[in-house]
Amino acid sequence: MELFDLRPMLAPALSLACGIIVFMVGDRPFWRRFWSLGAAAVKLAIVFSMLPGVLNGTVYRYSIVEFTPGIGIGFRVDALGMFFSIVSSSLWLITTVYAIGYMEHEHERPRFFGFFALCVSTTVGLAFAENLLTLFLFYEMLTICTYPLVIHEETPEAMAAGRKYLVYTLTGGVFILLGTAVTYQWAGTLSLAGRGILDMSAGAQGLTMLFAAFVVGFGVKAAIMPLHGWLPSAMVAPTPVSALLHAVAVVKAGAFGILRVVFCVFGVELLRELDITMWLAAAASFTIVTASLIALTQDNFKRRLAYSTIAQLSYIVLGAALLTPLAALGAIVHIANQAFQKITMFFVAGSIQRTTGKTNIHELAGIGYQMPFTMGAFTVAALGFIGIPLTAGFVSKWYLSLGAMDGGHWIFVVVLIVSSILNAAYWLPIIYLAFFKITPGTHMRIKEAHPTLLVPTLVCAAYVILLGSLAEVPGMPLSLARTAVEYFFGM
Amino acid sequence: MRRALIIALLVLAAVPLLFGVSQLPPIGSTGNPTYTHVVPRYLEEGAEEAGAENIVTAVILNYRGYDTNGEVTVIFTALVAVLGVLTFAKATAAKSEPAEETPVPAPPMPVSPVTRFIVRILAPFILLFSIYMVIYGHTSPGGGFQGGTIVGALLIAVSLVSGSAQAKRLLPERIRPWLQPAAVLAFALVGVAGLWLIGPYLSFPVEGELVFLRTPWLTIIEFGIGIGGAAIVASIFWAMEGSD
Amino acid sequence: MRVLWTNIDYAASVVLFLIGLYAVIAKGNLIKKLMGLNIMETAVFAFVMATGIVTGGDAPILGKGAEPPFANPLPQALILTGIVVALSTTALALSLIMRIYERHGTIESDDLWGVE
Amino acid sequence: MDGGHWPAVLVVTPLVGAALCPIIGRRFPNFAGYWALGVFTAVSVAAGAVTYAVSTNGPFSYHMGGWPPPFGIELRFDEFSASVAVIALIGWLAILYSLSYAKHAVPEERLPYYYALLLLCLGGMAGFAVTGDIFNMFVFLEILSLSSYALVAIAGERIAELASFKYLVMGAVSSLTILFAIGFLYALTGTLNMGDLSVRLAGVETFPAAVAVAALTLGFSVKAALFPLHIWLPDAHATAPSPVSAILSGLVVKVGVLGMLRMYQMLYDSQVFDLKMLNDTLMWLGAISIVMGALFAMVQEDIKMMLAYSTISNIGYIFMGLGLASTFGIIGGAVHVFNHAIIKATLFLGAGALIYQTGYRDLKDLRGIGKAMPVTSACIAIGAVSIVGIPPTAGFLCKWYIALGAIEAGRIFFAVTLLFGALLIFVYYIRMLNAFYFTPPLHAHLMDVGEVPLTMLVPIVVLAILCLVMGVFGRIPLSFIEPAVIDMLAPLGG
Repeated sequence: MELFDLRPMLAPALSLACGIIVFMVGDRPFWRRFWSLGAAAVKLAIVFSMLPGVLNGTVYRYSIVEFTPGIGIGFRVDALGMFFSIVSSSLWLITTVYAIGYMEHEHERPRFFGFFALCVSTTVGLAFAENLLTLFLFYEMLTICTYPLVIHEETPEAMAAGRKYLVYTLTGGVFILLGTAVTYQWAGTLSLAGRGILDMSAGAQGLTMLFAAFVVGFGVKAAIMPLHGWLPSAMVAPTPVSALLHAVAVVKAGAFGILRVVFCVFGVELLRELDITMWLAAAASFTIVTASLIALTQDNFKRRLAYSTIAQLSYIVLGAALLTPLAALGAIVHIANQAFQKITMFFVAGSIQRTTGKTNIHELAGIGYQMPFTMGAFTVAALGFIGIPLTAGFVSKWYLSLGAMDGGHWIFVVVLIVSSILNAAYWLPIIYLAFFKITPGTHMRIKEAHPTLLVPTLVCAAYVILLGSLAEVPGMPLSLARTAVEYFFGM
Repeated sequence: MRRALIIALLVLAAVPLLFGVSQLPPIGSTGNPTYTHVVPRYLEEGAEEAGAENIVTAVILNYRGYDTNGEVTVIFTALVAVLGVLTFAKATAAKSEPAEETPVPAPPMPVSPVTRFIVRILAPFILLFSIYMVIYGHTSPGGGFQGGTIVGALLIAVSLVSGSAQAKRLLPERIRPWLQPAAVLAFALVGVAGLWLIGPYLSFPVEGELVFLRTPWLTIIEFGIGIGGAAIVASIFWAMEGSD
Repeated sequence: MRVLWTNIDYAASVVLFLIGLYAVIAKGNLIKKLMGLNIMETAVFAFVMATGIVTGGDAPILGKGAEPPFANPLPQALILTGIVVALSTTALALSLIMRIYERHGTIESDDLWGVE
Repeated sequence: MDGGHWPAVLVVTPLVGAALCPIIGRRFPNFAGYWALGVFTAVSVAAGAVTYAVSTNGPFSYHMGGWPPPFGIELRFDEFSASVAVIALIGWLAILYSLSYAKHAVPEERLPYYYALLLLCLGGMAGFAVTGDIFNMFVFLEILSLSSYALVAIAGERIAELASFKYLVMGAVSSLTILFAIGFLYALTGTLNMGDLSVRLAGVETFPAAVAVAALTLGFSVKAALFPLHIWLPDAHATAPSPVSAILSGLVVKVGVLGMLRMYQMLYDSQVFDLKMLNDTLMWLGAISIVMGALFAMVQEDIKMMLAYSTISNIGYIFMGLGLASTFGIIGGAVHVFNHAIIKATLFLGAGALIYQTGYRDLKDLRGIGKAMPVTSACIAIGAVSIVGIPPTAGFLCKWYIALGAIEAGRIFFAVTLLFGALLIFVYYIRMLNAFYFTPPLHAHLMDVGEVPLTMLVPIVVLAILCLVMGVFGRIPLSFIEPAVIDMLAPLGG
C-alpha cells in the first residue's frame, strides 16, 4: 500500500529548519540546546510515527518536484529507509546530548551544532530518498555538511584531513553521478521503489562497469579498502562527530547506498545473472581482515576505532554481496548493531579524553577503576564486536554466517570467524589494561565523566544488549529488516 | 621567429579562405543570389514604398531603419564610452599613482595665418554643402551621416585653427548634451509616431492619407542623424583634446 | 584558378584582412595594432561591398534618366553602418591608448606586460 | 502579433533611456542611477511580457517598420530569446547594486556615463537576443561590445585601460570575423534574415558555407571566451567594477553562446553540411576550457580573478553541451546560460560587497570575513556550492543534463571530464570558503566591518536565493527551453 503523506518530507525538512535556526540563534547556549534537542526529538517522533505503518508494509511517499518525468526529488519511506532513519535519528538524539557536554568549552559552537543538525537532516533525506537522484543529492549534501565538522579544530592537520575527506568523497560522488546518469539512460527511470530497474538488455559488460562505478562511488564512504584513506584521518574531528558521522551517518550512507544499488537498482535477480558480486564480497572480506590487522597495530584509541569501523562496514557490504536473504538480513541489521556498538566506543573514547586527557591505548592502564561505568559500557560494546551471544553483534554475525552458508560460500564464514578472533585480539587487551593492569600511580578513586557524557554512553551500551537479547521482539530493528528483505527477495 | 610563425599561420589560414571565396558566386553577375533574392523589391518598389529615390537611403532609413537606429546608438555609445574613459582622467590618474614618467604635453603647433584664413573663408560653404547633403539625402547621394560628418569635420577644423573655445561657441555647453543623442531621439520620435499612427515601431506610411508624413519623417531622421553625428564627432575630438 | 580571378576582389579583401590581422597580432605598438584593426575593418567592408557589385551597374538612385542595371544598394547600406561601427571602435581605442600612455608612459605592449 | 508592441519597448527603451542619461546626470547628478533603474524597470516589464507571450503562445515575430521578413528586420522571439528575462533580472539587480557601489568605485563625474553605458550594454544584449536578422545582430553586438569595453575601463583601476584595450582588440577582431562571415553568407544566399537564410542555405556551395561557419564559430568563441581565445577575459572581468563584472561574466560572454545557438538553428535547419567536425571541436575545446579554467583559477589569489577564470570553465560546460548535439546536452547547455548567469552574478556581486567593505581582494586578506559579513559570505558560499554543481543548487541540474547528454550521445569520456572538471572547480572554491569561514583572520580590524548597504545586500540575497530555487524548481527553465531544442534538432531525425 502506498500512501501519499507529508511526513517523509517533514522529517528532513524539520531538522533542516532547526539547523538553520541553530545557526541563527548564534551564541546563546540555552536556545541552541533547545533547538538542537527539540529538533532531534521532534524528528524522532515523526520517524517513529511511521514505524507501525511501515511494519505493516505501508509505504509513505511524498514528491517535491519533478524536473522531467522520472527525475525529481521525492521521498519514500520503505522498510530499509525506515530502518536507517530510525537508527540515525535515535542516535542523533543521544549524540546531541553527548555533544552538548563534550563541546562545552570548544570554539565556534553555533557552527558546530548547526552543521550537526544539517548532517542528520540530510541523513534522513538519504534514507527516505525515493530515487537515485535524490539519494545522490543528499549524499553530496552530507559530504558538504560534514566538512566543517571535520575541520572544526582549524589546525593544519584538521585542514589536511578535511581536504583529504573532500577529495575522496567528492570523487566518489562523481562516480555515483556518472552511474546515475548511465542508469537513467538505460533504464529510463531512477526509481528506487522496485526490485531492480535495470535489465540485461544493456549488455553484461556495460552493467558490470556500471556496478563497479556505483561500488566505487558508495564504497568511498563505506570505506571499502583501498578507498578508506580518509576515514582514519578524519578522526581529528571532535569525538561526537567521529561518533555520529563516522560510525553512523556518513559511513552508513555509503553502505546504505550499496544496499540500495544492489537491491533496488540492479536487483537480486540481475546480479545473480551477472555473477559479479563475488568480487565485491571478496573485496569486503579483504577489507574485514586487513583493516582488523591494521587496527591491531594502532595505539591511538580513535584510530583503532576507525580501522575497526572500516572492518565492520564491510560486514554490511559483504552481506549485501552474498545475495541471500539471510545474509541481507544480517547486513541490514548490522547497520543498527554496528552503529550502537561503535558509538558506545566512541563515546567512551571521548569521555576518557575529556576526563583524563588520554588518547592512546597504552595510557589506559587501570582506567577501569577510575571510570568503571564508562569502561563497563566499553566492555559491552567490545563483546558485541567479538560476537558474544546476547549482544547485538552476535545477531548480525549469526545471520551473515547463515546467509553465507545458504549460498554455499563457506569461505566467508571463515572470514567472519577470523574477524571475530581479530576483534577479540584488539579489544580484549584494552579491557585487560583497563581493569586488570594496575601500574604505579593509577588513580583508584572513582572519577567518572560528566553525566552528559556518561548517560548517553550507558544508554547506548544498554541498547547493545537490548538489540542482542530482544532482537526478535516485534518493533525491534530486526523485524523491520526482515520486512525489507522479504520485499527485496520477493518472499 | 615569432613573426615567421605568425605569418606561417596566417598563410595557412589564407588557403581555405581563398578557396572559399573562389567558390562564392562570381562578382558582378546579375544572376547572383545577392541580386535576385531580396534586392529586386528594393530596386523596383523602393521609390514608391519607401519614399526615397536614393535606394540606399530607402534601405538605410526605411527597410532597415532599425539597423540604423542601432547604428546611431553605436556612435552614441562611442561618445559615452570616450567620455566615460577620459572624463577627469587626470584627476584619477594623480589619485591612483603617478606614471613612471609624466609625459610632457607637446606645445600647440602655431597655425599659419593662411590656414586660418582659408578655413574661415570656407566654413560657411562647407556648412551649406553639408545641409544640402542632409536635405537631399533621399534623392541623391548623401544623407544624414555624410552631412553630419562634414559639419563635425568643420568644427574640428575650426578648433584647430582658432582654438576649441572658439569652436565650442558654435555648439554651446548648454545644448550640447541634447544634440549628442539627437539621432537616437529622432529615431525614437519617428518610431513612436509610427507605432502610434501606423503599426510596428518605425513604420512609415506606405500609402493612404498619411503618406504625406513620409518625407517629413525622413527629413527629421536625416537631420537628427546629421546633428547628432556632428555633435558626437566634435565632442569626441574635444574630449580627446582634453578641453571638455 | 580562373574562378579565383573572377573573384579577385574577394581574394584581395581576404589578403588585406590577413595583413591587418598580422599587424594586430605581431605589432607591439598599440597604435599599430589599432591600425591593423582598421585595415581589417576596411578589408571586411571591401568584401561586403564587393558582394554588391553589378557589372556596368549604376548608382541605385532612381528618378529621371536612371537606367537599370543598378548596383546592389543593400551592401552599401550595411557598410555605412559598418563604417560607423569602425569609427566608434577606433575612437574608443584611441582614448584608451591615450589613458594608457598618460598612466604608464608607454604604448609598447612589451613594456606594458611588466605593468600587469 | 502576440506580445503586442512589447518587443519594441524592450529593445528601444534602454537605448533612449541611455541617450537621456547624460542629460539627466548633468542636471541632477544624483539622479542618473535612479533614472537608469526606472528605465530598466520598464525594460524588465517588457522582457517579462514577451517571455510570458512566448511561454503561452510559442514563438512569434515582430516586424520592425512593418516590412515582412526578408525585406525588413524581423525580431524573432523563441525560447532562446527568452534569455531577455535573465538579462532583465541580472541587469536590474546590478543597477540597483550600483546605486551604492558605483558611488565609491566610479569617479563621480563619470557616473552618468557609467549608467548610460550600463543601459546600452544591457539594451544591446536584449536587442542581440531577440533579433532575427543576422546583420542587425552584428549592430547590437557592437553596441554591447563597445559599452562593455568602456565599462571595464570606467572605474580607472590600475590596469583597467590595458585590460579594456586587450578586450577591445580581441573583441573587435572577433566582431570583424563575424561580419566577414555575414558577408560570406550574404554572398551565398542574398539574404540576411535568419529564418530565410536557413532555408536558402540548403542548396549552396558547401565549402564557402563551411568557411562562414568556421568564421562565425571563431568570432563567437572569442566573445564567449572559449579556451584558448579567453586571454582577454580574466583581466577585463577582474578589473571592472563588480556589478559590471557580474554583467560581463554572467551575460556578455553568453552572447557568444547565444550566437552559436542561432547559428546552430540555421545549420541544423538547412542541413547544409555535416556538423560532426564542428561539434567535435567544440566538445574538445569545451572540455579543455573546463580543465584549463579550473587550473588557472586554482593559482589565483585575487578573488575576482578566480571568479573570472571560473567563467571560462563554465563556458566550457556550455560549449560541451552544444557540441554534444544531443537533446539533453543542448538543453543543459542552454539552461546553464541562465543558471550560470545567476550564479556568477551572485558571486561577483558578493565579491564586490567584500571589496567594498574591506578594500581587500586577496583571499588571504579576506580570511575570517565569514563572521564579519555573515549574510554576504553565506550568499557567496551558496553561489560557490552552486557553481560547482553540488545538488540541489542551480548548477547541478545543468551538469546533470549535460552529463546525460554526453551519455545519450555515447560520449562517456566527456561526461567523465565534465564531472571531474567540477571537482577541480571545487578545489578552488573550497579554498575560498576555507578562507572565509575556517581560518583565523589575518587583519583583526576586518572583524569590525559590517554588512553592506541594503541596496547592495538585497541583490546578492535575491540572487543567492535564486541559486537555490533554480535548483529545486529547475524544471521550469528546462521544460521552457525543451521545445526549442527539440525543434532545433528535429531535422537530424532525432
